[in-house]
Amino acid sequence: MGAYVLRRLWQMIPTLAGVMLLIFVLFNWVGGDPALVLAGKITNKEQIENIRKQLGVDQPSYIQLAYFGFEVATGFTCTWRSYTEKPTDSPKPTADAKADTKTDTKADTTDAAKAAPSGCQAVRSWATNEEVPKILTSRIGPTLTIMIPVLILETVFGVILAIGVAYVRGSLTDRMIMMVCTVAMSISFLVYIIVAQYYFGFKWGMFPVQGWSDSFWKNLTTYAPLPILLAVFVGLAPALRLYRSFFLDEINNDYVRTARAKGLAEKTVMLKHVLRNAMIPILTNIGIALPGIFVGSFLLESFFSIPGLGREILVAVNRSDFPVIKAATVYLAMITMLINLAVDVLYKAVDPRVSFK
Amino acid sequence: MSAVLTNTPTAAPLHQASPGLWTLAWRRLKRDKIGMVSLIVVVFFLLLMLGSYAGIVAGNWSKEVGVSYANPSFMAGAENLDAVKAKVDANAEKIPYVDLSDIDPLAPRYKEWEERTAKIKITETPRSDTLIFGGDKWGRDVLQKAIKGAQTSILVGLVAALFATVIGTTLGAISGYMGGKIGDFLEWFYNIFTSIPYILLILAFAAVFSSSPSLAPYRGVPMVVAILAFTGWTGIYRLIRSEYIKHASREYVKAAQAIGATHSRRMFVHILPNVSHVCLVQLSQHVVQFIKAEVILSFLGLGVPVDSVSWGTMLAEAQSELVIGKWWQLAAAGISMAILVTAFSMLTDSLRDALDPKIK
Amino acid sequence: MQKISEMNLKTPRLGAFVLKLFLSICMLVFASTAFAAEQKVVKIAFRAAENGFDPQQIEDRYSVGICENIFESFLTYDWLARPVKLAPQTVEKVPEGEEGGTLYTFRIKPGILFADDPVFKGKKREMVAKDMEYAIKRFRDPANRSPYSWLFEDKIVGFDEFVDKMKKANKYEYDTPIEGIKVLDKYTISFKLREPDYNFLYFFAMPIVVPVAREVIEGYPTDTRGHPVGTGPYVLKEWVRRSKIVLERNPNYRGHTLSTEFADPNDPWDQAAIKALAGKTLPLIDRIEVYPIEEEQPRFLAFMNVQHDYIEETPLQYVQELYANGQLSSAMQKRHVQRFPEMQPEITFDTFNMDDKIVGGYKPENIAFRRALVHAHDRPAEIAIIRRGNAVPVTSPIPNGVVGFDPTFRTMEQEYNPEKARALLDLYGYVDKDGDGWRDMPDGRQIILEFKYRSSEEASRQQAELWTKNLNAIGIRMTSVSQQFVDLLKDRKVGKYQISNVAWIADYPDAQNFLQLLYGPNTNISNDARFNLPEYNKLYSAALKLPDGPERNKIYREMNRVLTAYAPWAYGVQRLFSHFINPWVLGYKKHPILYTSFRFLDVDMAMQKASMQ
Amino acid sequence: MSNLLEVRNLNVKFRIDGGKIFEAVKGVSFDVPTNSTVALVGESGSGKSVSAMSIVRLLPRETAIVSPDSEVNFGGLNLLAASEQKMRDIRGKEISVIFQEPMSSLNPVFTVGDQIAEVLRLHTNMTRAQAWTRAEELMAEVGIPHPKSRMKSFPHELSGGQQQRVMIAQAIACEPKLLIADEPTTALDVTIQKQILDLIAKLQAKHHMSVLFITHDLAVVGEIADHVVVMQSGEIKEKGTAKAIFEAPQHPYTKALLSCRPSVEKRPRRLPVIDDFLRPEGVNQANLIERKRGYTADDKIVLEVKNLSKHFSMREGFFKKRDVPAVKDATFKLARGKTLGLVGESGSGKTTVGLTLMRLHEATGGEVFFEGVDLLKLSENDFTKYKRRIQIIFQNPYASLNPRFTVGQILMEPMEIHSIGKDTQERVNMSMALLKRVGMPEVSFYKYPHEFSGGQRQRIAIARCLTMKPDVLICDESVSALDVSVQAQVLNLLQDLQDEYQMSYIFISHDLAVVKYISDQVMVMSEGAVIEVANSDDIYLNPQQEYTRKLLGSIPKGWQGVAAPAPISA
Repeated sequence: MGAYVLRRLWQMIPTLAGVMLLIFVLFNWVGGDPALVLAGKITNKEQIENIRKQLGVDQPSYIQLAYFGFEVATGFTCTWRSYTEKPTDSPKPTADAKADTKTDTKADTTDAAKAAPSGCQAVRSWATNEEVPKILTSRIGPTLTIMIPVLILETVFGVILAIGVAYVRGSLTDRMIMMVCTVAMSISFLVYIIVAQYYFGFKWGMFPVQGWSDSFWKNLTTYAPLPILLAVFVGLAPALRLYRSFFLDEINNDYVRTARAKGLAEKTVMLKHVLRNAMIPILTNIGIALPGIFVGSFLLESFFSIPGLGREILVAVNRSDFPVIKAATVYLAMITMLINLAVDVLYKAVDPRVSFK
Repeated sequence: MSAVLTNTPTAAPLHQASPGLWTLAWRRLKRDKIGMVSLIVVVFFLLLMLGSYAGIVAGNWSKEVGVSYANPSFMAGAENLDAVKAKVDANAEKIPYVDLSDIDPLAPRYKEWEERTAKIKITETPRSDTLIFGGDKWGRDVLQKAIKGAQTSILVGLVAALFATVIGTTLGAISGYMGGKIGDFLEWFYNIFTSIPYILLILAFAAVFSSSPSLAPYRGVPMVVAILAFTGWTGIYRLIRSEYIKHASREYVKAAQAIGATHSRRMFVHILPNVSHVCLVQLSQHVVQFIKAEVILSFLGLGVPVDSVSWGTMLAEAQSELVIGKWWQLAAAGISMAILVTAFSMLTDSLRDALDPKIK
Repeated sequence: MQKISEMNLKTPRLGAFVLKLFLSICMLVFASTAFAAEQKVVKIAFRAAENGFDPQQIEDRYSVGICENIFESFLTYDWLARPVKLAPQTVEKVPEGEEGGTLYTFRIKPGILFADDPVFKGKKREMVAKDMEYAIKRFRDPANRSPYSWLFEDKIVGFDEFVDKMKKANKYEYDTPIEGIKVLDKYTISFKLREPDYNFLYFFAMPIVVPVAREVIEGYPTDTRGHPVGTGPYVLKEWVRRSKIVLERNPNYRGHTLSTEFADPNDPWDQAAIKALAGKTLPLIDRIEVYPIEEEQPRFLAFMNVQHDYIEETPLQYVQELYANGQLSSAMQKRHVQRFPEMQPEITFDTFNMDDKIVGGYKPENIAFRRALVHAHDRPAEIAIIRRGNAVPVTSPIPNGVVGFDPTFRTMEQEYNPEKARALLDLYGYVDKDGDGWRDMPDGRQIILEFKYRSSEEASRQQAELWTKNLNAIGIRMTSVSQQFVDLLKDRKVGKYQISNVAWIADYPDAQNFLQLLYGPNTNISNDARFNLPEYNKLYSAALKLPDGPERNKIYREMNRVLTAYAPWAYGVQRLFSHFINPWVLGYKKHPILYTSFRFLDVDMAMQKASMQ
Repeated sequence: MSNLLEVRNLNVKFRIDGGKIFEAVKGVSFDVPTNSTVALVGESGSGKSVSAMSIVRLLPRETAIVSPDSEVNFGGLNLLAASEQKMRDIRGKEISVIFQEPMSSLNPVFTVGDQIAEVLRLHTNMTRAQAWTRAEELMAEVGIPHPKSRMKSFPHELSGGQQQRVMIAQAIACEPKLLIADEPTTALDVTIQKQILDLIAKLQAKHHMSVLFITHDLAVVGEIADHVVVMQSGEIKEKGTAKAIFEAPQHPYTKALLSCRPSVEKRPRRLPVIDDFLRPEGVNQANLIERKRGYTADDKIVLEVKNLSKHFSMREGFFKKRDVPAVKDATFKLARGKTLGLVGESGSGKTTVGLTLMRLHEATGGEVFFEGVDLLKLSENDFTKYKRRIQIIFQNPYASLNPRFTVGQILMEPMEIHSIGKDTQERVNMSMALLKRVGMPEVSFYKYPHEFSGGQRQRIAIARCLTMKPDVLICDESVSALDVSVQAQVLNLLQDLQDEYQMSYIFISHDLAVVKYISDQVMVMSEGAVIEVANSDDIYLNPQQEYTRKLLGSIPKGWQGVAAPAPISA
């Protein structure tokens, strides 16, 4: 298994490189000129040039790519200057910026013709100048406060209902539930949010309309329930349909017939034999959904003023705050890959047929 | 092969065109009541879309036929909310107009202008207090607007799904059939896309595409289509790839290889028709998915521009109307979308049942 | 107390321990709520997210609004005076322009302290003249990328030269003196200008032209936006970027009072403010919580659900719900909510690109074309439907509320009149030449206009819709293109557009701040219409050299006339904002230039507690 | 002796697509006497499995309809009318079932120990520990080595034979009175089949139970059954004691079944088929004349294979790759107009040999000479013109024809690729002629493969090969998936074509009897290696290698007359 995990980690490198390449191509070639985002409402050419230089977007693209790789690897960004210019004095080193002095001394001795980093610091949002890693870590909490309960509730209810529906498969109840699911799935999430916030939150006052506090419990008990309920409600219909199909797939298997031939009651067959096997595709499905919980539901987060990652990314998109989007994408891709690996390793616990080769 | 059939020898015994698998699938579908009803609904929407495209239906959607937020006819009694008239300071009316004639380059022709103006009379059509399903803020008929919105949304959904299917199928076919280095490369490519959470991928594409100056001419529908297609092909790729892997080892493909059929012949003449039902099901599934995505993108301002109305822009507009009690635009867009999407999803299910050789 | 804990120590059973833990948590919770209840807290929402609080790095109103409370500019505006009037804040008096309006000398009141911060190593730090010198220099430090660096470009003697020198050295040396900025003594600083500028003093009332302590800036080199340390009444207590900003009282703050000198005795708001605040040492609010909420529905509903104390700039579509036909809705009346209407010193307008081959140009037919478009634009519909009645039409680039506004300037050239528009187009040969049903240029070229608008802004989109509709109605083909804010800015800046709409809010309350938007030499900087008319430029330069007064107003009026004739802009509206205030909020009076009101506010805590959740 | 089970007038229908009803079992009645083995024999679609499953009511409840006047009496109880609760008590305790696919019939996520213990815990009062111990004993009883450690194994960790033993252990755990074995050995290799059959026989005797044995293979029936019930199309054609059925079959269908299956002993010129028995004149005796087989010295060799090897590489651990040999140094010759039989158990590499010869897999090493040219060394282009000379017919007639092509398209495609026939018209004519030649009506030209039965499809596949007039035809398990009666027809067709066109066959099969019947020379393979090559008669009569002997020894002998117990009156 060690070898398997090692190999999988090794295989992640090209994928991660690919993700970085994709992001780079997207943002540096296709995307607009970031300098204009940063320039104010009255700007002149010189200022824009100055910003371009600070961002390094005036460099050739291969250097920018290397630079991006450096950013991802270290989480630090550096000011780039061409060799003819000498780096400025770094600000007095403080506990916050130890990295500065180190790279600066290096810069003095850099080979001519090479661009040299100076004044390294954590990658920052263009809009708020907040350190991007800090943005990601501080926004993840609220997102998970919503999404983990959503995932748990959705899975639990989904599985329970799916077993029930699969048990009465083909009956009128089954058909009705499936019909309701299809219809429920057809209504846009947006409509649900708008209507639910208006009626549940405002008109009937069952939940606060929006908000977030510093207390985890208060969030979970006061602010999170409505968003969670909405997300569960919306997610339940597709989950139910999917899980039902998993159960039906399993029910048609030979081992179910064997179990019946043993004299097991239908309930035991479903809850023991079928459920255990259906958990395998269900786990796969959760594995696929799991990385998504880190992004959260940006719609919920913006409507309910939850300071989560999804809302942050949305704001970044609206403001063309590229460092935030880029970092979020790359780091979430890493998390996704690690989660996938973890899920694959976990498989072993559910499916004894899995072997790590 | 149709040439063969037209050239059939006269000596050949009497025959009737034998039902192919598509024909059989169609027969199965015809027996599926829910499937047929869904099909009719979908076709109805498609016709509506074509009709509105051709201007036969909802051609006058942009005409302001009612007062602002005209009530639906079935609520004719309800109080109409008159658009607040601009309050003009009574004193302002008394202030004389500033004379520009000493500096105005147009001054020499003032008189001519005035004479011409007097001749022109623009009459305004009276506005109705109620509309069938209510009016929007400009007093446009919400029902017509929903139809026009359907045109954009369905178009985006269909075209994006078509592109995604083409991309996914082509790459999946190559990867699944060829395998080896090419397969590895495409797998790598696929992994890149799937290791980024889908929502984030869409947002990243949207952020970049919509801020790219070089893509500026394609803003609006083409860009939404591109965003959805470029991010949405992965599922199709995965499926088609596994289908191709499965089929490539099937005996009929081996047999084709044995008789000397080329790679491209095997890939496209032999295997493709056998996985085409998967493509079709995927296509219709993605139409649904993309219609829903379009709504959200448009709501976020990353989708179609507001002058080409879509269900998404309608919902974005309707969001604030709910609070002031003008629920009909939300309902019109929400319900028409729900009907189409429900029908499409059910059709997809029926198609899957009808086309899947296993379930037969 | 001691005894109890001893007893507990003797019985270390799990149950007892848990019980004790539970009790202590309860006590803690109770204590904290009890403590919190003693504080006067105000909670409101901002309609957009802030960017940070380094005064020399920011420009958005929301961040600047927070800075108003943390930093203190030399001058400020008298809180109740309308029209606005400068007042000293940290200096002894508002200086007079010397040497023909080119020399300004400020004398700082001694003993004004910065808020405490670890970089001061436990010592009290007094604000001195050098701090302002440092701050001014920061505006042009490339590292700060200050959006307001233009304030000090081509302005102070020796500053531009200083910047050039620094650029050559590739090193921004703050210790190098600048000829025009003189620190005369610990508390005195003077500025020598290259040209007379009577608006210069307004700069010193901007909440971004504020002294900062160099130790702080250098102590947090990577995150000055997160460590604002000023002399103002509040300090930044907590900042969850883009979702929560908490301000608390600055213990080092000396306090201020409400000046009632210029209060309007007939204005109930002024009288209420005087009643609540006069004679007291301000600020009265202990803690302010600001939540940026960008979606309109939740921001509105948060106020409706009494989660916030007041709502400013209420989304227009919801205003009707609370206030229609000149009165508050019954629900609001029941809650005793008050509406504060405000006309901010801003205008919306549509610019024509004067360099464009179709909409641009200075020849009579070009002017006629633009004027026809202006007449075709249904501004009453814009006001009624897009603005939902919450706006008034403007007749010049100078909005009501800024110095130089002329209420008697009324023109018919900007009024909606499609008949006149058609007549004018016909008159100058803009008729359908190729028979496709659309008007063409007099020389036969096709006209397809393009309207660029900001994609994420609802009003901007609707404006595009309206323009397209109106122009199509007079036979001119127009399409609209949505653009991300950034691209729109860029395209406008470089003249890659035909027509586009935008708004401008006063940086300082003088007409010059608006009129500069059409000054020829400002093309590529702020003159997005690329309007360059020698007549106008001459008038502009002349006005600069004059202080406020009838003479300058005459020039302004002349400029307005020129603009009306040449129509480089189609004027839009001045928006009317509605702020709704819960009854326990006392002394509320929104200032037109300053964004926040926390410093002049009180709350009736009993009432607040009874009503808020 | 009384009857343990009496099936009376069993009628089972299925709802199929489009509201249609398919009658699967029509009025079937038979008995299972106490302590005896009854075989239910029939080809696919005969309703034998449906009959057996309806006894324990394990038919899919959504679609199956058992008519209310049917009766299944078991110990005085009509099982078809019993409550579901009662049925559950009976299933696994009184009546147990074992199925065809042991792999899929065991739950993959539980250990085999758990699965055996589960049935014990369900039907007896054993504690968990007791059940576990008993399960272990059962494992030992069904002959699984190291039962203690194997108890904790998951099904996929066991071989197919062991899996079936686990199924049996599970079935006999509660000492049932009746064991229903539904094709329990069909999916297994012949050597394993023998072991399982022996085990069932042994357990039947030891536990005094009755066995209802469902199979299509008469040879197996002959070995184990006391009573035989022959079914076709949902009806019983004949029933009686094994002796009566094998020695004096009455119904022509029974007779046909008995004689159309090739046996190791006899090799008629043509195999009798069912039609022969239905005709009034009976079997053409000329066809029953023994055919001589074997290579002779003056045979012209068309294909010579030397040291053919094929390795597949598998990933192992971090970076490592492991070579798995599928074929090791196979050397053989193929004579013109003769048949080389390739036999071996699954995994022996016999199919790989065929595919590698045609370059459907690239060989790892060795040479294949065809008319003096080493086919393996040719470039892809040069090889194309040889492709039509060597053709292949696959095992699964349902998978080897493209379902989206009409038969006409299928037949004309190779002609177009190899430019056979000058124009479409000529190709159409040639296709028609070939269809006729393989015994298909011309109208098939316009039909799609799904409209044909397995045997017909295999004929079409043969016709497709014939369009290219190949010199060598590889038949990869080409008749294995067919019912015996159809199998005989296809074998006859292949034989006729060989006689007519002087084609050489490489006949790959696991079925030793069929290989013996059709081959001149036989090559035995095991684990990728060639064990023995010799003329077929030599190899069957006088095997040289131990493995060959073991293989041949496992062939079900069919009715031997002596082994069967005395007939028991019904």
